[in-house]
This record gives sequence, C-alpha cells and structure tokens, in this order.
Amino acid sequence: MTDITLDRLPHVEAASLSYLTEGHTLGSWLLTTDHKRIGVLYALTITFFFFIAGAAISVVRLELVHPHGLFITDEEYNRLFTLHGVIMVWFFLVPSIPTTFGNFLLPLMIGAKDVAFPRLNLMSWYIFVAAGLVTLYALIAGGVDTGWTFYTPLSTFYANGNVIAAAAGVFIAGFSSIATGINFIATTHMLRAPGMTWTRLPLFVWAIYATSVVMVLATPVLAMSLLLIVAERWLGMPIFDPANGGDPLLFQHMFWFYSHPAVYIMILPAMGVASEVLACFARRRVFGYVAMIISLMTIAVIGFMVWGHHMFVAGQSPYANLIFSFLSFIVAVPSAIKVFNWTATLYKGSITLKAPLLYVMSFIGLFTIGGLTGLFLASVPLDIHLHATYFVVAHFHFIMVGGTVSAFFAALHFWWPKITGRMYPDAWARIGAMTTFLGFMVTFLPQFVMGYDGMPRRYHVYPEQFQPYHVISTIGAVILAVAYTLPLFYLTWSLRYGKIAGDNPWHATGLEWKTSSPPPKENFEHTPVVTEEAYFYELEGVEDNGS
Amino acid sequence: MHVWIKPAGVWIALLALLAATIGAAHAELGALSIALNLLIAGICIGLIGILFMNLARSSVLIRLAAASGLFWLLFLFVMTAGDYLSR
Amino acid sequence: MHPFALYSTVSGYATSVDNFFFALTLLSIIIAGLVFVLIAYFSVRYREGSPHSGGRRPGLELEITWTAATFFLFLFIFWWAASSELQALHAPTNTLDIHVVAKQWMWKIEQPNGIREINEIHAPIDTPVRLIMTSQDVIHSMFLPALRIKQDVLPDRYTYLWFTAKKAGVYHLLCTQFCGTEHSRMTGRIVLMTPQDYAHWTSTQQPAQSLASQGEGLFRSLGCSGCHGPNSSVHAPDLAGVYGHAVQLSDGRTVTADDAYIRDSILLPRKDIVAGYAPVMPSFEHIVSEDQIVRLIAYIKSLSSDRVLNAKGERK
Amino acid sequence: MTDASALIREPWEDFARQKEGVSFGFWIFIASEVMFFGGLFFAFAVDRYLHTQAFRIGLQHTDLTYGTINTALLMSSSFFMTAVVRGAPAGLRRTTVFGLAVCAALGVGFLITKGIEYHDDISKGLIPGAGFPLRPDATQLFFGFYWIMTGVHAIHLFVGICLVLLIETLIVLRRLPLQSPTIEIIGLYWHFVDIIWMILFPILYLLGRWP
Repeated sequence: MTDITLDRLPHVEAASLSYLTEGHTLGSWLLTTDHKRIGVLYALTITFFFFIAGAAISVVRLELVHPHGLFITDEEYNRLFTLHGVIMVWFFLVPSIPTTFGNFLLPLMIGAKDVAFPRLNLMSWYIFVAAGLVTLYALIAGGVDTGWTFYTPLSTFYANGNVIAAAAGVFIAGFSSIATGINFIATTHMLRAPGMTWTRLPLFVWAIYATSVVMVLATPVLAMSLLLIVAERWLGMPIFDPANGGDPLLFQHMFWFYSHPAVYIMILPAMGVASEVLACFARRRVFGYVAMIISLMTIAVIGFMVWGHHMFVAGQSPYANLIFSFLSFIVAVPSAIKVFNWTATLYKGSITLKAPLLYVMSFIGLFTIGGLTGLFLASVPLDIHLHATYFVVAHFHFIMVGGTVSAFFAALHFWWPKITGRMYPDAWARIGAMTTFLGFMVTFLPQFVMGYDGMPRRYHVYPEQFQPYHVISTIGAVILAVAYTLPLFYLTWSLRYGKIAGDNPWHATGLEWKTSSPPPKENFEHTPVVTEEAYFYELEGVEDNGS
Repeated sequence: MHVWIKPAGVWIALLALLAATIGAAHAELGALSIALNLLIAGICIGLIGILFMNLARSSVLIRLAAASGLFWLLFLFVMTAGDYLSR
Repeated sequence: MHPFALYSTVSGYATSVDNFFFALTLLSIIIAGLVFVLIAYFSVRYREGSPHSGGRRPGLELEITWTAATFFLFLFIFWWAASSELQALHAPTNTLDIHVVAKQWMWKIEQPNGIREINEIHAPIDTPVRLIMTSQDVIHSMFLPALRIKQDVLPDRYTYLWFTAKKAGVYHLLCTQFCGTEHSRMTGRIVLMTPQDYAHWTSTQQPAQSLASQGEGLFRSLGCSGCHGPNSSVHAPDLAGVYGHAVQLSDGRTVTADDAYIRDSILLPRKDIVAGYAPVMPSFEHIVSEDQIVRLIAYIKSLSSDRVLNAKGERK
Repeated sequence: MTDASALIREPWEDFARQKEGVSFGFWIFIASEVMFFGGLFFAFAVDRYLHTQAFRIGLQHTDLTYGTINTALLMSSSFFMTAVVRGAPAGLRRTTVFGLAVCAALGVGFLITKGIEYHDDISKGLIPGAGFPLRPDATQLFFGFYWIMTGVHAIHLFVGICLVLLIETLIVLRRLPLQSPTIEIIGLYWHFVDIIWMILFPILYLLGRWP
C-alpha cells in the first residue's frame, strides 16, 4: 500500500485506515488519547452548549419585541440572559476554535504524532464536560441572575440563585482551559517536525500558540476572583464587602484582567483561521506573514493591559481611565494591520469564492465593524455615554459572534473534508455563509443606533421609543437562527452521502493536507520533513505577466 | 552522599534567613522593617527557585516559562496601582 | 420625551460628544467601506483564471506605511477623546448639589432645600448642577442619556456627576448597572427647567427644612456637638470652615475635606486622623443611615459657607 | 539506559526530549499557578494599601510561633525534596524512599500545626462575621485573607502530600522507575507550594509586627 495514494482506494478501505475507524465502541472514543478524536469530542460538546445558549437568547430576543415583555417575568428574563452569557462565553466561545480545530490540527500542522501530553488532553475534556454540567445545573435548576460578570456585592450578598454552583462550574472549566493551553504551548515548542522552523509555522499555529499563552496566564486570575466570590458568599469571608471597607472595584479589576484577554482567546484563533483560508483560496502567501505574527503576539501581550476600559464609569480614577484608553487604542493598531494584510492577500491572487472563503470574508467584514466600534468605546467621553448600552452589546457581538463564530464556521467548512473525509454541498454552504452575514447585520446594526440613543442592556422592559429597533433585531435573529442551524443539516447529510474528499480537495499547502483524509491515527506514516515556507502556493514566484 | 551536601548549605541559609526576618519584624524600624521582611522573602524564594528547583541549570525555555508568570503579574499590579494611587 | 435623540443639544457637553461621535462614525464608514470595496473588487478582478492574477506585490514599504498611518490616526483620536475628558473632569465650584441615594430598585433624590423626590430629579438649566451619589446596597449606575453622562453609584462611597444643561425638557433617567430583578424598572425622569420655573417649583413643594438644618438637628441628637461643638471640653477638631479646605493628617498626608472625606470621618474615624488630635472618636457605622449622612454633610458644608460669609462681612 | 527507554510515551521519540518537555510543561503550569496566587496577593496588596493600619492590627493577632514552626518545617521539607530529585535519576533508591518519607512527614507536621493554630484562632473568635472581636471593621478583611490564603495553601500542600505518598508507594512497589520525570515534577510542585508559604509567612505574620 505504500505506492498507492489513498483516494484511489475504494473508500471502504481508505476509511479503514483512518482515526475514525480505530475502534467503533463508545469506549474507544471516551478513553481515546488521540488529539483528533478529542477534537471531535470537543466539537460535539460545544455544539451542544452553543444551541443551549442560543435557545436561551432566542426567548430573550422574542420577549423584547414588546416594550413590556410578552411571556416571562423579570426574574426569568435575568436568568435567561445570564445563562446565555455564561454558557456562550465559557462553554462555547473560549473553547470553540482552540479545543476543536486547535486540537485536531495543531499536531497535524507541525508534523507531530499527537499533542505533548495526550492523557492530560483527554482529562481536560472530562474536566470541561464536568464543568459544563455543573454550570448548566446551576443555571437551569434555580438559576442565576447576576449576568455573566458576577459583579459584587450583587453576586455575594443580594442575588438569589445558584451563584456558588455557577461560579464553581466556571472555576472548574478554567482548569480545562489551562491544561489545554499548557499542552499546546509545549507541543508547539517541543514537537515540531524537522525543518518546521518558527518562521515556517502556519499562522493558525501561531494564533493557537498566542491564545494558549493568554489562556494559561489569564485564566488563573479569573479562577481566583471567582474563588473569592464563593468565599465571600458561602463562607462569609469579607474581601470585596464595602461594609467592611472592601472595594467592589477590586473584583472588577480581577475579573476584567481575565475577561478582557478572554476576548483575545476568542478572536486570535479566528484570525489564524482567516489567514489559512484566505491564502488557500487566493492561491497566494498571506500578505505580510511576519507582520501577522508580530501583530498576533502584540495583541496577546498588550491585550493584558487594557482591561480598565470596561471600568470607565465604574469609579476608577480618571487618570487610570486615560492610561487604559491610550493602551486600548494601541492594541487596536495590530488588529487594523491584520485586516489590511488580509485584504492585501487577495491582491493579485487567483480567487475562488468557495464557502470557507465566504465565511472568512464575512469574518473580516464583521470584525472590521466590531473593531472600529471598539475605537468609540476606547474613547473615554463616548464610552461614558455608551457603556452598558446596546452599542456595547452590538460591538462585542460583532467581534465575538460575527468574528469568532464566522471563523469557526469557516474552519468547519475548510477542514471538514480533512476531518470526515467527505465533501459537503458547496452551494448550500455558500447560502449558509451569506445568510449568516445578512442575519447578523440585521440583528446587530440596529443595536448600535438604539444604543447611542440610550437603550441600556439587560433591560426586560424598556421605553417605547426603542421598540422599532428591537423588532428589526428580532427579525434578524430569526434569520440568524436559520443560518446557524442550516449547516447542521447539510453537514450531517454529507457524513453519509457526501463525495469522498480525497487528501487535499482544496489543493492547499500545509502538512495537514499531506496525509490522508481522514488522517490515520498516527497522523503521518513517516515524520514529514519541511523544506519550504508556509503558504508556498503556485502563484508565489510567478513573475508579473505584464498585464 | 553528594546529593545531600550542597542542598544542606541552602537549607542552613534558609533557616538563618528565617531567624533574620523574624528579628527584622520585631526591630522597630518602621517601613525599613517591612522592606527587610519582603527582601528576605525574595531571597528565600530565589534560593528555592534557583537552587532547589534547579533553574540555575535549566534551559532558557524553562527559565522563560518561569519568568513569564512573574512578568504578567507585573501588568496586574502596575496597571491597577495606576488606578488606586491616582484616585 | 424626545422620540429620537441621536443628536442632543440639551447641554454643550452633550453636543460636543455627539460631534465627536459623528466624526468617528464618518471615519469608520470610510475605513470599513474601503476594506469592503477592495475585497469585492479584488474578488472580481483576481477571480480564478483572471489574466491579472500573479505577479509581485509590494512588501515591507506598504506594511510600514499603513502601520504608521493607523498608529498616528489612532493617536489623534485618543488625543481628541482625552482632551475632551480632561475638560469635563472637574466640576465648577459653585454647583447646585443634589443628593442621590440609590437602592434596589429606586432612586431617592434630595434637593438642597430638603425636598425629597423618588425617581425624579428636578434641576434648573444654565446652572452647574452636581449629583452626589451613593448606594445603599449593590452597585447601580446613573445614566442621563440626553446629557450623555453616566456614573456608577457605589455602596459606601460617593461618586459624582455634573452638568450644565441649556435646554429645558423631560428626559430619561436610567439605571445601567445590572442590579437585580427589577433592574429595568429602576428608571425615572430628569426634569430640566428654567431657573425661574425651578424656583417656582421649589416654592410650591411641601415646605421642608433644608438639608443643612435637618443636619444640624442630627448633629446635636447624635451627640456630635458634644465634642465638635464650640464649647466642648473634648479636644476634637472644630468643623466650621473645614469643608472644601485642605486638612493636615497625623501621618503627614494632606487631604481635601470633601463629601467623601467627611463621610469616612463619620464612619471610619480612624482612617484619616487629623494632625494634633487623638483618635478617640467612635465609629458611627451602622448607627447613621446614608440619608442622615447626607444631612450631616450638608450641615458641615453650611458651617463652611457661613464662615466665608462672616469673614467677608468682617472685612467689610 | 534500558530503564529509561521503557519510559518513553507517545508522541515522544527521545527520552531526554520528553523529560525536557514534561518539565517545560510543568513550569508553564507553575507560571499559571503564580498568576492564581498572584491574584490573591494582588487583592491583599490593594486592601492592605487601603487599610494599612487595620491590617497591622489584624496581623498582630496571628500566632507567630506556629507560623515560624511551619516555615521551618517547609524549608526543611524542600531540602529533603531536593535530595530526592537529585538522587532518584542517579538510581539512589534508599535516598529517594527516605527523602520522600521525610517530606511527607514534614508536610503532615505542617498541616497538624496549622490545624492547632486554626483551633486557637477559632477559640479566639477570629472568624469574620458578627461578633468579630477586633476593631476597626477592616481587620475582618485581613482575617478574610488569612483564612482564604492559608486555606488555599493548605489544600495545595495536601495535594502535594498525596502525590508524594503516591510516588513513594509506586517506588517501593517498583512500579515507578527512579528515572521517571514524574518524580522531578512532583518535586517542582512541592517547592512551589513552599515558595507560596515564603510569601504568606511575612504578609500574614511579619509585616508591621512590632507593637
């Protein structure tokens, strides 16, 4: 079998060689240490959480059609948006791309057999599932009404609900994040194939690496802030309690020290995906490869020093406001550079508008809008007005949903043939991509307007003047819901009926495409040796043809 | 036997520092006393980290990993100090 | 209420915020438009099989250009925003002070002359007005969208907002820090009136004792006057003229005796001890309520303005 | 070394590199732990800055004797752990088994001392809440930190003792070769827990102790 390439084999035999067929029992999945299978386990888990949190916000969105609500109480409303926030942030967005595609692709992309610590990797999935179940229990049985931010003293003394269990769940999820981060950092440093130098690494690997650094160093501070909340609420240990001279702002500092970098945990991998997909479908090297790496790392580091822009009206010193505002503008520079580089990657390329590229274009568009509105919120006087209004809601949904989720779908469509060995119907996927973009814009653009007009977030009942915007937003949400459910159908369909993909359906560079689809358990028959730079597409080195 | 001898020196040094720091805490030196306590704590940590945890003979990569936590912690302390000191 | 308030002329500050907002919006549309148009244009011009595909692209020079351009553009926006923030930082000294105590889920307002309101602030235009705010329970946030201002309201601490409105009208007052079940119902109105109307409104309300004179009563009934009164035998600081002035502390620091300082001195007397005095004052924590503190401060403040007036009078 | 080649695990191909990788991975974990405790020290630093005097009053009510004994115990345990980590790869079985036993014993000694100290604290009523004996109220913040900091540290130490006893058992049963990188990383963990105490000791027992 050494001389025959896999796609020439009848597919039954080809399939028998892959990681998917290494065992068919449930045990062979639940006890696997194969990074690819763990990636798939994560994918299933976070999809579950995505739809749970999506269902919660659907109710909220529908409720907001009427200024006085339609069918739920204030308390239920508060619990639903808290559930949406907590689950989406910690059980979908933070783990989304790193744990699924990071797990699946990182060893493949650097030519390794597996991640550095495979058993730790499996353990981190179990921790994640356990954390998810604890949190879900807390949010559904009894509920939590603090918002995902757990601000004290509301969360410690006044909120009724399962704050302790919810905080414990998120705390446990932190271990999973940290374990994954450690694994990825060690893998990237120690297990690169011969010739895979740092300047030949695909940008996705760089992005996952930068993300892992943030995960490992930011998550523990969140863990500590939650632990202190629990100690205060449960054991009565005063830390933030203003009655004893404690400072609620201290909690906010600790919370945002994690939760701002968490946005970079969400968006950096998305940036990596965008670079991979753009290069492939433009048939060109990513424009400014080195600049892309520098900006990734700059964002990861400076991203740690901007959290105070969440606290401009919190009672923070006005001078600290200025410093945080300044650094927030600085961290926007590398983000802008990345957008320019992606755009320039298309320049003089040879572009095919396949579904993954459409998703990436949607990512770039939405991320650009999200990034630019970030400048508004980095400006102190504007943020004073906009803070805690729908403008902020729209801004971070553009980044975290428009950006990260679009990129997640791009990755799903780009690597689907590699993961499953099957092609999906591209026409349906393109419809999906365009519907997502449309639905997203309809949902969230009106929120910028009503936010500036003064519509506060987390409001169950609201002044009537905002109703038209809410109605448009809800219509958009319906479109968005359809767009997000659509892939569920055609991708599932493709598992059985899709065309056999072959090793490299996109003719992409990158080591993951040099092995079979789906890859064998050990990834590569022989350890690959890398001799060329990343994204060495055919148009590189082709001289100008004079036109 | 050699595995005991070198660490024993560090052990004795640590215990001596413990005595010194308690002395410093009781001497009425005001802020200097606090500075001494913290300085001695720093020396103890340095001894354990560098000699016991073998950072002295570890690779650059491992030293970087060890330093990264402290470096990032600086962000937390310095940026927040900016708030509390100028409130 | 204003149906569509995207451009506010209620105060000069609000208008300047709006000008900045729309300038930034225009700039954003240009940048986003540029990116969108280029992506669309490239997708068509360099589509698969296009004769224009391939060939050398610019490199480092372009990278440096747009990095520098972005950097300086953002620096400029920061400068604009920061200078606007710094201008609005300090309230004028002669403000009309309105006290706000927030609680789940209600705003309690006290006018300087003792009139109490719930979820409603009456304030004159063309007059600098300052809101002195604190909370009895969780963190709330005072948001006056028409004036483009907002400030979190914290328990056991004072925060401030100030504005000089120039257009009378009735506008929203909203809580924008999630504060529990009925957060979205913790709303009210700010009624901006001409100074004449405001004076008229004040005179038609229930005649109440002014905050300061209520405070004077408390000053006696709580026993403050026993030590701080002019004829006391206890060695305690004289409070007349303290407000608004620098106080030398025993540990060498100097602080300005503002509302927060006086509040701390009542609740946490050992925190900032005035130089030359023994720390003998008991804490009034859990003894006085936020409402009472507001009155005590108003009284101490009034001692200060009396003194200033007297001094002026004597000089005459 | 035949013993070592049996220790190679997927996906590693070379034992020295695996050892380096494991130790690198563990150092990243320590960096993460530094941030975890760092957050706690940070909160302490802020509150101490806000209430310097109250924190001094609180600190004067912790028991320096127990603190000192415990510091000496942990310093000594680190010494024995170092001998273990140096001795094990050289094949010094007796040194390893003896060193680990002493380590665990010193760790248990620490927890017992801490337990007695907790008992004393409780009998003095030094638990924040209604009826707290000290004034001003911010002393309660200090004791909030005292309980949380020593508690989280004690949990870490307890985990450390369990790990030490686990590898001790495996080594005695000859199920864990002396060359295993596991011994080194458990040593690193032990030292790290010790280092945390080196910070807790001055900030809870010493800073501003003078009367």
